[in-house]
Amino acid sequence: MGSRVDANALLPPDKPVRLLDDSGTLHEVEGFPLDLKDEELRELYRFMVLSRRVDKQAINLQRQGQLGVYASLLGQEAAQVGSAFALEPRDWVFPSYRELGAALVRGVDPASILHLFRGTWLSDHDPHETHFGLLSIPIGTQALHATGFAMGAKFDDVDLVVMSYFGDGASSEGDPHEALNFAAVFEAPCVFVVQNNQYAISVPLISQTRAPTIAHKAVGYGMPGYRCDGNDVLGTYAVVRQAVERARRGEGPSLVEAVTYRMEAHTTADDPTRYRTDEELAMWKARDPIARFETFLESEGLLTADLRQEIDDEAQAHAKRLREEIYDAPHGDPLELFDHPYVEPPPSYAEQREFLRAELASNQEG
Amino acid sequence: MGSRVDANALLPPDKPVRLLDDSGTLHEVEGFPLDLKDEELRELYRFMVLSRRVDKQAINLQRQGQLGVYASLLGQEAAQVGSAFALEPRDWVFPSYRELGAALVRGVDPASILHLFRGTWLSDHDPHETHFGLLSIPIGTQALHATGFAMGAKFDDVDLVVMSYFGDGASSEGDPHEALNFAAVFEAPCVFVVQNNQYAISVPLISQTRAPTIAHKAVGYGMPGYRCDGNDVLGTYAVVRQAVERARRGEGPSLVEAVTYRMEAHTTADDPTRYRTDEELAMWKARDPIARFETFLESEGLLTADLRQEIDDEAQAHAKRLREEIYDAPHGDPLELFDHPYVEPPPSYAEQREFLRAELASNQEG
Amino acid sequence: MAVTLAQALNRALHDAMEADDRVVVYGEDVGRLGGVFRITDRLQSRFGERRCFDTPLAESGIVGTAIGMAIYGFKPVVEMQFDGFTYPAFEQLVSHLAKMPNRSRGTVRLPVVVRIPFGGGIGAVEHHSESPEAFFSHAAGLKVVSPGTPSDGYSLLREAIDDPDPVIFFEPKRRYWLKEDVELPCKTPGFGNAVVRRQGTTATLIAYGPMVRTCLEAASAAEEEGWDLEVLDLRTLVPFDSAGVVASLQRTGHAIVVHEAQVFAGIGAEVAAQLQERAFYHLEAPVLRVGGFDVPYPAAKLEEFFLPDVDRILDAVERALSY
Amino acid sequence: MAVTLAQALNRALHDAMEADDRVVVYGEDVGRLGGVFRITDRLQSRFGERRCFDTPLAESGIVGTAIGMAIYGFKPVVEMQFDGFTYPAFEQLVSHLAKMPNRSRGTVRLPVVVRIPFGGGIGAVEHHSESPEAFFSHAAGLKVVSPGTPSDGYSLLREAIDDPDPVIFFEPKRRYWLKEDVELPCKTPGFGNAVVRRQGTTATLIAYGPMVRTCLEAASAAEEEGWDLEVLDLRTLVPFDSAGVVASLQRTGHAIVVHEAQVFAGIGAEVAAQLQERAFYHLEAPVLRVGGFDVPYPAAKLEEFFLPDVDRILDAVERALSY
Ligand SMILES: Cc1ncc(C[n+]2csc(CCOP(=O)(O)OP(=O)(O)O)c2C)c(N)n1
Ligand SMILES: Cc1ncc(C[n+]2csc(CCOP(=O)(O)OP(=O)(O)O)c2C)c(N)n1
Ligand SMILES: [Mg+2]
Ligand SMILES: [Mg+2]
Repeated sequence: MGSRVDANALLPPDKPVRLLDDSGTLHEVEGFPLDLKDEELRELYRFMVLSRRVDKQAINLQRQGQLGVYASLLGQEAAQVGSAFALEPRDWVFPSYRELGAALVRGVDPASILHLFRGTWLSDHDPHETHFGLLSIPIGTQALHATGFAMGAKFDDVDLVVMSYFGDGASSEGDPHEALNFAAVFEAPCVFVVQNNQYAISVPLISQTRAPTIAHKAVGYGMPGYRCDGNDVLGTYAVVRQAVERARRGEGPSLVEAVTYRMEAHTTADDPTRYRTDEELAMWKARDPIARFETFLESEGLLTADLRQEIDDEAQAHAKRLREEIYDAPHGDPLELFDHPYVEPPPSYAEQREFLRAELASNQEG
Repeated sequence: MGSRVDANALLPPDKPVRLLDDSGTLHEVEGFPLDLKDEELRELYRFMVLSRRVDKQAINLQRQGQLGVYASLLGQEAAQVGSAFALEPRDWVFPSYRELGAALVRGVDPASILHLFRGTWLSDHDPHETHFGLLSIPIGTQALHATGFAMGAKFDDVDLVVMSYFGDGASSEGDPHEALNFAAVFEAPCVFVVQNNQYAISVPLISQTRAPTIAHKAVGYGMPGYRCDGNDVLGTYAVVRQAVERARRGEGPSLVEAVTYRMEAHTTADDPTRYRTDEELAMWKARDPIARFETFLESEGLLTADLRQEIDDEAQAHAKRLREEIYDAPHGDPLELFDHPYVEPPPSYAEQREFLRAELASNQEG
Repeated sequence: MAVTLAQALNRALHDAMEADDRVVVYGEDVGRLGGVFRITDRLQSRFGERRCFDTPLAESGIVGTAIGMAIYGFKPVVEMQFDGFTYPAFEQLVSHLAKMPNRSRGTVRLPVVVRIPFGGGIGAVEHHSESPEAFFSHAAGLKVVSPGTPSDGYSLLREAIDDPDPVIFFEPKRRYWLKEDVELPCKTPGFGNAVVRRQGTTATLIAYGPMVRTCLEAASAAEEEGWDLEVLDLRTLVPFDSAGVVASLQRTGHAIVVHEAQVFAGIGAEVAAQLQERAFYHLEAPVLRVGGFDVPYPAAKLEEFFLPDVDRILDAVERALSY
Repeated sequence: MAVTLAQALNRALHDAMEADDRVVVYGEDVGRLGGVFRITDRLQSRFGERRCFDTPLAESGIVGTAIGMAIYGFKPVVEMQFDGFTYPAFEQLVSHLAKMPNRSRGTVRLPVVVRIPFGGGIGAVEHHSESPEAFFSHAAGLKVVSPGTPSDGYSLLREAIDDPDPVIFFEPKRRYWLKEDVELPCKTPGFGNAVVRRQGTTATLIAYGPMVRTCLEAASAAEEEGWDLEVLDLRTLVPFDSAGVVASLQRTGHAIVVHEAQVFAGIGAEVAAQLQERAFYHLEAPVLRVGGFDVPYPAAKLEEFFLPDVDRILDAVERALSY
């Protein structure tokens, strides 16, 4: 009747793993070697800068009435880029609605994501091309899709790791609980990355859970819980990489808590002044993930003025393309409403489609 | 960003707490003093014997076609009686469908529960009389009712503890996860008792969770996890009593895993030979909770032949009364279908009730 | 004085909490933030954190604990942040909130109100524009309410909170900013009474919640055509005012039911079924249904092609009249 | 050869797994135990633990992982142990299984089958006798199927598994032991085709799943009354065979819809609404609905008073004919 696993081996360390401190100085952390080549370090930087620029563009487009709403990743660039960077192309990601940074790393065209927020389409990218699942709005539900996908890969003995993102608030929902449990029971090659950005809209972490940390929840499923400084792209990468390799070795799922902060409003519809202070904001601004990494790269001589220019130009180009693609983008063909719900639609679809077609036609005349 | 609580303080000990070993010998366990008076020890015994006898009667009634189905507690007498005995009359219990033993301790008429399994009514006792909630069939859902009730008491500063029972299988559902989390966040005076009887119908614990133990799940909610030998009524009582007093002191909820075994089929509709071995059964039979406690009471000179006779007579009387009340019990008044769904029913109820009344009347004539 | 639906609902919550200290309001972001639509604005500062509070992010948890608090003796008024997020709570709503009072043979009552901002037309992202009222209308034990005006918003919500039975309260979010001249507090007809919003003789438009306003606009537009349309506001789906619906049909001989939800197996089907059952010989034409197509709610830029509007309603009227 | 519905379903699963190694069967107790109704009996021993397996006790987990496995490339056939226990999975069913293919603009397809033993009449305890088919019929993106005979059990389940769209498959548990002489494998008409089980001229009884048999019994009993009743088996609610229903009504002029689910906002309402829309002038009387009362499903000893039976069906026929 004794316990079957050594619980202490599953518990996270007291402090989150960080390789770069707030000032950008590198520290050796035992068990988490930094095994990245120079070009990889530059790639991490590049993706973070692109993420922030695209994010800024999205916010502007929303302010100009071009997007219905938008959920910013500002402040979470390291958590997203560092974690997604730990994956191979053959791996899969099941995101929530805030993972624009992870999407960029996976090669998803950000325009497709802005089309979702604009309301051109409910979604506009093919998950099979980039192995990046559809954005999932019902909180925490995508964690089960990740687990199921990983179960499939495992049953086929296919070498592939599945990463799922969800938030601190999502940890309260039933679905992530069931997803973690299924993943553990079926030893599915999953990595669950919780971006703990301290808030679920207006609700702070302390009102969300009394767990010592979110990573401590892992022990309840018999999987290891890791914690990393989500504003340190190197710490995040190193920790997630371990979890990914563990899954790849067939040793099962794990839970990673990336401790970070949402610098922007929850969405452009939100007013954060109602629930958080300028002091808090200032404290986290001092931990900016990009500034910190810049200092490090410069100290290493990896970030020349030219490179910075090059990346900024690329970011500007991205932003420009997004403005051009999204600004006053036409709505899709209304008749497409009937094209996708079923491969073999019910007969009523023919009637209803014809009704709409006729209506559209007469509106054109009239 | 460090953790807010000392996780190790929340983890259960490696071995479940037991005061009586399989042979019925008493062992001191540090931190879990045995503070029961002789009459209380006899009461524990009495409730266990009554539970087993009533359970046996229920199984017989089902075999005779008098109950539609029945979920036996055989083997779980100590887990249920020991835990329920730790409560005060003012406290409340939210059970699943297997807690006949806990019901007896709370003073619920077992006939009312057998009427449920017979199908006379969906339920037949008033929770407000015994502070014992309605049996809950949808797995794990009652844990949320317990939490909500405890939140209410807490908001009113009423001194009252709420106990919820659920099973090892239920620990996989979303609702108990949400219940534990709400209870912790609102510091509700709750004790969640998981009767880990090793199976969810045919599914063994290893296919249900990979947690070191179910009690380890507590840390993920920031509450203490306790484990007790659920076949040791004294160990169960001592551990649950601590959890109850903790809640009563306003220190919040806790999770208790009572390690036990379901000696009977899942329900009378089940065929356990398909999924478990005679060896396993035999091993657990040797840990019988009543036999063990009998040995102890005799060694203490607390169980005289007279007392045993007295209790057996009471048990027989109970069983007899149940046979008389349940055997061929008439069905309820069909018109009652319309009495309870609403205090203020919609107008359609008058029509539908009249339709049924007329139909019943004409059937009487015809 | 001009009051918006949002203000009327906020005032109803305020007055109910004022009148009865057993009333508690909770859900996601309803406390400090005052709700994403501000319907619970200032309730926490006014009544304190034990009367109005935020919960962890878990809808089943919200409804399940509300059931427990109601058994204890409170009257919880909980919010599902959006229509599409009621589904995680479906089991608690359908298996317990709807059934427990009956299961208990009346010894347990659950005076719980579940508020749900529902429906489309606000250009939202997916899952924020659903119309799930038919689901709950088909779950015996629940009452299902949907106001279409600020005065009904106030009065029906007060009635829902006072009601000893569980109530699913659907707030037409696209009408939160709809204004009406009314003095609060106010009392409108109770549950189970459909109300004629506009008298007419040519045909009856039957609606509830967001489509009441759309039907009134259609009725005005119809005057050009020389049609005098009656607009009947159901207000509550359970209890359902069969008599009121039949009475209106008897006056006009033609009925068109309008809702945002997909037509198939929607509330419109129930209205049509009842009318042909109860007023067969008064039907001069079939009861027609105008509603969403039988497809998932579309992206924001396409919702105008999905939702019923004045043209589609008048088109249906024409089909009914020319039958 | 005489086959029960249970055997036909078990054979269909077996043959589908045999035919396509992408088909996996899982749920609570479906592996080692073979399911509480033994519908998955011997599948695990035959195909191994990766093709047929037990899961932890979590319905949302079962459906949610099935969606993920389908995206990966499997064809999951999952079981909800009883009708009343589909509700915890409601969000995954309605927000994802139903909507994701459309959301993905067709780039994601979810060939998932969710098997649900449903309906009453077996003297079960609460939550084991529910008829939730109307909920899923109102969630665009799902197909909703319910066989009433062993041959349909086999053929429709095979078709459901082969179908590229998600299918909610309602098995009438009270008919699991219903026998039919049929050689398996067999092929019956496809989705969207209602089938006339008995030709008649006086009136049409419209049903699906468990009530098909009850309607046939009513039709036989009706012969005494000199009534020649037609029995139409819908078989699939989505897609719905409007043409088939209209054609039958045109033959008989009278229609009675029968289901176990509560009448209010049930499938019967949709059938009645469509008939008066599509065959107004053929209706010699209102379409009448025979179904459960608008109350929660009662205790076992009272279910006979709740469920439609031959007498209530004939009573409705009489009301329709004497209209
Ligand atoms: C099931 C469900 N309930 C409620 C919502 C509304 N909602 C959208 S985001 C959000 C907060 C999520 O917080 P968290 O999980 O921490 O993620 P974050 O937004 O902070 O990235 C809520 C409540 C939803 N989308 N889905
Ligand atoms: C939501 C839900 N799903 C499935 C069932 C069917 N069912 C009844 S009991 C049971 C197993 C429960 O196992 P456990 O929680 O360990 O409790 P035990 O029966 O062992 O006491 C299942 C799956 C149910 N009642 N409710
Ligand atoms: Mg967050
Ligand atoms: Mg168990």
